[in-house]
Amino acid sequence: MTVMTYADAAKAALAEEMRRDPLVWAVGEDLGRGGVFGQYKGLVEEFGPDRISDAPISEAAIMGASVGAAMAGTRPVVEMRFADFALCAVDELVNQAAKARYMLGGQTNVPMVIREPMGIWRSSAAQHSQSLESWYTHIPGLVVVVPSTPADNKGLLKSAIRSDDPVVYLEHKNIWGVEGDVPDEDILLPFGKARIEREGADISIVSWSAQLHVASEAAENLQKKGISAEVIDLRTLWPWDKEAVFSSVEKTGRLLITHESVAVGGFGAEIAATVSEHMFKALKHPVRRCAAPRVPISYAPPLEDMVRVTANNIVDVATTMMDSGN
Amino acid sequence: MTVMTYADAAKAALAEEMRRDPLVWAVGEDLGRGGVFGQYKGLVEEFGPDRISDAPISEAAIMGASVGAAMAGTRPVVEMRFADFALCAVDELVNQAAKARYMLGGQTNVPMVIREPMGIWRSSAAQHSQSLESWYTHIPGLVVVVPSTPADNKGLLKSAIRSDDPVVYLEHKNIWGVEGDVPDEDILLPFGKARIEREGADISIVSWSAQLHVASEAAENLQKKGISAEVIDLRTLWPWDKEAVFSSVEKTGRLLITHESVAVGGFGAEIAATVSEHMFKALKHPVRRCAAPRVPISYAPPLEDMVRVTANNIVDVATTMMDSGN
Amino acid sequence: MVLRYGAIEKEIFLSSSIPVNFDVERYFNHHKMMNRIRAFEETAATANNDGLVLGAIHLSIGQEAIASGVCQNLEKDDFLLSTHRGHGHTLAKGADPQTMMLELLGRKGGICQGKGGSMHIADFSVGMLGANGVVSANINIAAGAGHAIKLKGGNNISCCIFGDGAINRGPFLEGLNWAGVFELPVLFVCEKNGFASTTVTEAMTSGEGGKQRAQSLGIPAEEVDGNDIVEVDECVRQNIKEIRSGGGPRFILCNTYRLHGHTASDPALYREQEDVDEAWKNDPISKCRDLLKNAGVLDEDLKGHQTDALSEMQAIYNRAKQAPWPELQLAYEDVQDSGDPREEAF
Amino acid sequence: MVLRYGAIEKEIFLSSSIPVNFDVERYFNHHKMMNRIRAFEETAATANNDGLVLGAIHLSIGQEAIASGVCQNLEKDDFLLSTHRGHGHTLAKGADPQTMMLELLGRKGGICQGKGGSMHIADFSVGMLGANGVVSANINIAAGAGHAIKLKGGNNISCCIFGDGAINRGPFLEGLNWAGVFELPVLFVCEKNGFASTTVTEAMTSGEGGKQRAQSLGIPAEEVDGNDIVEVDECVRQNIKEIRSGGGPRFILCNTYRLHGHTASDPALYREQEDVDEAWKNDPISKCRDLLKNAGVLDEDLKGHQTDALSEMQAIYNRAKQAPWPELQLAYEDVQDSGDPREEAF
Ligand SMILES: Cc1ncc(C[n+]2csc(CCOP(=O)(O)OP(=O)(O)O)c2C)c(N)n1
Ligand SMILES: Cc1ncc(C[n+]2csc(CCOP(=O)(O)OP(=O)(O)O)c2C)c(N)n1
Ligand SMILES: [Mg+2]
Ligand SMILES: [Mg+2]
Repeated sequence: MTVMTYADAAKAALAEEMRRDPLVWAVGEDLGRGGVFGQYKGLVEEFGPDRISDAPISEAAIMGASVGAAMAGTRPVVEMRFADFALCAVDELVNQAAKARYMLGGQTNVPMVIREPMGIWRSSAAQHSQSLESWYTHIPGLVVVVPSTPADNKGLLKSAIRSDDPVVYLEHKNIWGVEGDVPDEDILLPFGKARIEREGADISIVSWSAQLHVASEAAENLQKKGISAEVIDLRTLWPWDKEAVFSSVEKTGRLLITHESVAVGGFGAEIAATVSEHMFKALKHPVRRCAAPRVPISYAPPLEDMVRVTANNIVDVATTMMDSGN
Repeated sequence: MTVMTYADAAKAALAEEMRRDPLVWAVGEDLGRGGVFGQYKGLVEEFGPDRISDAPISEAAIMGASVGAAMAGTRPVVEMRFADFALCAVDELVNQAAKARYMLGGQTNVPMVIREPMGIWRSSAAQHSQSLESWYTHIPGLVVVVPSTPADNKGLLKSAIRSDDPVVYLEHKNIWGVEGDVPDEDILLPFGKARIEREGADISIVSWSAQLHVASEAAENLQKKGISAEVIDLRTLWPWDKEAVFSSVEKTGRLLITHESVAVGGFGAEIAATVSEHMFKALKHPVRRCAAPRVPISYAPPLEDMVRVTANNIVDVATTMMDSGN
Repeated sequence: MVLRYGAIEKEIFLSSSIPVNFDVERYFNHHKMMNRIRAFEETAATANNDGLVLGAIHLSIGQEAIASGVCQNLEKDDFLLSTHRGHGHTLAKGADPQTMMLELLGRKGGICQGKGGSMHIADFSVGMLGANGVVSANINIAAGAGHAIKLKGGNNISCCIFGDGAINRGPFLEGLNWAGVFELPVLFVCEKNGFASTTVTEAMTSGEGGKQRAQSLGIPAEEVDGNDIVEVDECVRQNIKEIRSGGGPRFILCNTYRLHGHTASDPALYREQEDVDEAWKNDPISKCRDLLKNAGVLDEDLKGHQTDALSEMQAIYNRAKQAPWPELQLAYEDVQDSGDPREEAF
Repeated sequence: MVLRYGAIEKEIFLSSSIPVNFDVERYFNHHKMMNRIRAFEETAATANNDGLVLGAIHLSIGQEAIASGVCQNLEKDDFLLSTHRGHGHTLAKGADPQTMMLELLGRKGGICQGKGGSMHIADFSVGMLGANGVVSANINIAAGAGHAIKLKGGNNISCCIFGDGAINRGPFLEGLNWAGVFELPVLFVCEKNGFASTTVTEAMTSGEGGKQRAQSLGIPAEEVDGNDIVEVDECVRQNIKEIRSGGGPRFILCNTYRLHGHTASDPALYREQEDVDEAWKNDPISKCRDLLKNAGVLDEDLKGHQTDALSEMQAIYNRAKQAPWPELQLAYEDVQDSGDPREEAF
């Protein structure tokens, strides 16, 4: 175990995989100087500029060329810089990378990892703050990964690099600096296996990515109010760990899902719909979502905060759920 | 009233609006020859090539230039040809059109209609068949319209053209030729107002676009089995008519949502989550979704059919819901 | 069919109407391939009229010299990326027309198992990485395939063929710039057939076109008569040689004409019949045949290419018609390794 | 401050170091504007160091001649689209630096109500339709604003300024082609400042660059020393005249250098300090001042531009610091007319 930041854990994962497999390479703008968040710092020195490759400001080509490079036998790790800029390369991801294997009748795989730093991060405003994880869950062919801790960021990135299918790998910008214990060994976390962040008996709180930390904070506060919350970190949204959520809800009878992204059309709706259907009898209270309003992200902090889902929001909703359980 | 096809009704709407307002214009590939589905046939003769404008194969420019043209005081109707190709212009739609009004502090509106013919249509395969309406519902700033009948296609397109916000207008390719009565007058349908396609007492079926017709067929068949289904056509997904759905569920106690698009992360999840939360007590049975598997669309008809949600699927699910109501 | 000469065999090489050092056997093979492409597409058009091709198909009739001239110059381990109008390219790259026809009919045994159809035809066993339903998308993908070659260190190349309409989408700029920046072994070929669907391409194209754009992106570029198999073949051969020897990406603009409608069902009423008639005079297959006749090749053998090709494709079509549909379980296969595609469906 | 000459007033016009027909007043104004831009950005940098600018800001220090030379030649009803590095452009287009500074600090009264910040600065009242956080995105938007002018029939024009890195994204091709095809009144200006973030732009650019690319897209293009206000001003003026008289789109490449880091917080350690020092010798403001001095303008007045500008911006900054945050209800306003943005939230 070593204490590392979320960013460094991902760097360690990438370096290990690049040492293991010469076909793994990373490409994106400014990678040679460490990437815009320093998450590639030092790698060009070890692996050289062909494998830690700079790129022109050409998101469509970064993504599209990587699709071709993946089909032709390499394993690109694609850096999109901000998840918002990945919107410049959606045809390449959704019409090409995600569909190729199926549409070409299994003649090819498209093993690539698309790293998209997402989320609200210090007054970055509407074009640098978005979280669109739910979009990707809707696209057949894509794996969707949303790590929340340094250890997970290592174990999941390594699995993503070894995946034979395209993986949308959404790191959250606000937790680059969060530290935690990271296993030194070759840890590979499976997709679709949630992590119980905290056990509890009264209510299940499901979350992922940076919002998981907000959920944990809420659980702490709920504890003080005598409410015991189980916090589940989904880690990956496709596949997602239905079983873990179901068995928690079986125990608690209450489910609250919280995410930073917009509630309407968010992945919380998928979980709520699924649990409401399959766990109908077990539910003591309707499933609740605690997610963002349908509003772009503002620049000014007080306005930005207005669309942020806080621990207080979660505590309030969870508390109502306890009070009005039927 | 005149009997018209779905395509002609939209054409009538566009022509009326272009006659009324000289600032309305349409732009897209091949429009001068009527557009790829003939939905612009004859318009260039009346309005000339500046207002029924051809375009290079430049989806990003078609969308992006329209954003600029909208900001600068015109009202473009943007033809994307196939909804799949709109994926070549997502930055322009999501980062620019949808966010501009908010992000610039209300200094501008972006009045544009983005027509995206969507859905499964005779062996068009994975890159010409997709339905991504749920994506757009997740984006603040966008209106999402999904007409199912000729009359609605007239009334909603006219409202869309008069909207001061960007409207993603999803026509379904498989119903271009469907005929129906269309009012001759200046009909403007409001956004967020569902249509009760058929009244019923036992179960509510919510749908939209081409799938509405499948839902209706299912309701017919259910009737024969003695099950009375109420069929609701949402018409628009943002805003969506919660009240209409709630009051139907109040009456029937059962809700089935059906859409052609993929179930996971589809808009059915949003409706199911919302109704399961707010109508918990009224529900006699968990809300069910009847939507597509998470699979790209195949070319060969039997494989294509495997991902199609049929009237039989709906009847089966609805029947189980009646049997196992609690 | 082996190459046979008629009586005039010798003198002909002195005649001015055929190029110096004319390699008869080479063009005899091109002629054969062009006929097979033509026959494949005429048969596909029949299948389309018969209602057995279900999606849209785009015929490259009149453009066969480009397909043959480009793709027959590629090695099997070279990569090819094509367009919606890609039957000819695919065939000339070495794909089996039987599995292609099965694919067009969406049958079992189709090269993409019936899941792709004409617009997604691909044959990875011969390096053909796919047609594409999205105009221009393959330009970046081809650049990336070239990138993989560079990273892996091979002597093969990547080749991308696209239409004149494709030069107006962003990937043209991004993909060519990419190939230039990373000095990738990529051959870009633009088929300037005058149309983009129902639109005259030039009307929607500012500037002089693909060649100048490629040059401005630092890619050496040439222009040839795409209906002249000799010009295409020689230019392509030379450029491939330069690419293989580390010369970086190249661009070739091939002037041609789309003799049929945009799709096999498009009567193309938006253009003058006389223009089409005029263009037929420039049919690349007839031109090649004349050349070979002048070079002394027996006319009956050249005619034989046509009849053989037609009967080959007819037989293929007949077999395809008999073939069953793909097995239904394929619908859920090859989506991806993780997750159950049926989750929450129906 | 009015224009005043020193003793050498007359002879100077004969000196070879200043251009013929040198319009002293014109460049005196440019000098003033450049100083105001510089002062605005130095003040913004201070605000950034003070921790009061919350998002990233990108300084255009060293590039003021382009901002002033381009935007002061635009009329109020001309449209301007800019980049993430757009303070100078916005100011020179006539925006109020007070509302701009309020925006950078995210305060009440900010030109975008505090909702946009530096990267989304816009002032529709003076035709400034927005900076943009997405590189290249404004190229298509500007073409579209030009399209609206054509449709509505006005004599105004649309102008788009972007960086040298932006020419590697698809919208460069699509937007210029669009403007060319529809013959729109659009002026494209590329600021070649040598960098795209931490990357030397040329390393990621194939071919000769923006000018040749524009030409290949059928857009008449010129190249100027972007640090020479006279060159910029004259070239822009001439091109705008041609555009207004129906000449269609134009492109100007302005060579310059990014004297500061990519953002105000970037120490730019990836480049040699001596290159930066060298580049400072070419500071457009000093160059303009020397020119005006040679033309006989009093040095004290020229220095006055600087001191006045600094105190103007300091006052503005002080007022901005005092300003309250925007009212919270703004968070839910101007999303769109339909639907409740709070639905299902929290
Ligand atoms: C991104 C995108 N836009 C539009 C289309 C529809 N479309 C299919 S083929 C075609 C014309 C292509 O013209 P060109 O590139 O010249 O190729 P050609 O058909 O002439 O071979 C168009 C517009 C598409 N497939 N993809
Ligand atoms: C589509 C997109 N990709 C990447 C970025 C990140 N980014 C912001 S500014 C910049 C460099 C832009 O360089 P250039 O166009 O030369 O403008 P300059 O900063 O030099 O003024 C980059 C890469 C972005 N904002 N948008
Ligand atoms: Mg063409
Ligand atoms: Mg630059």
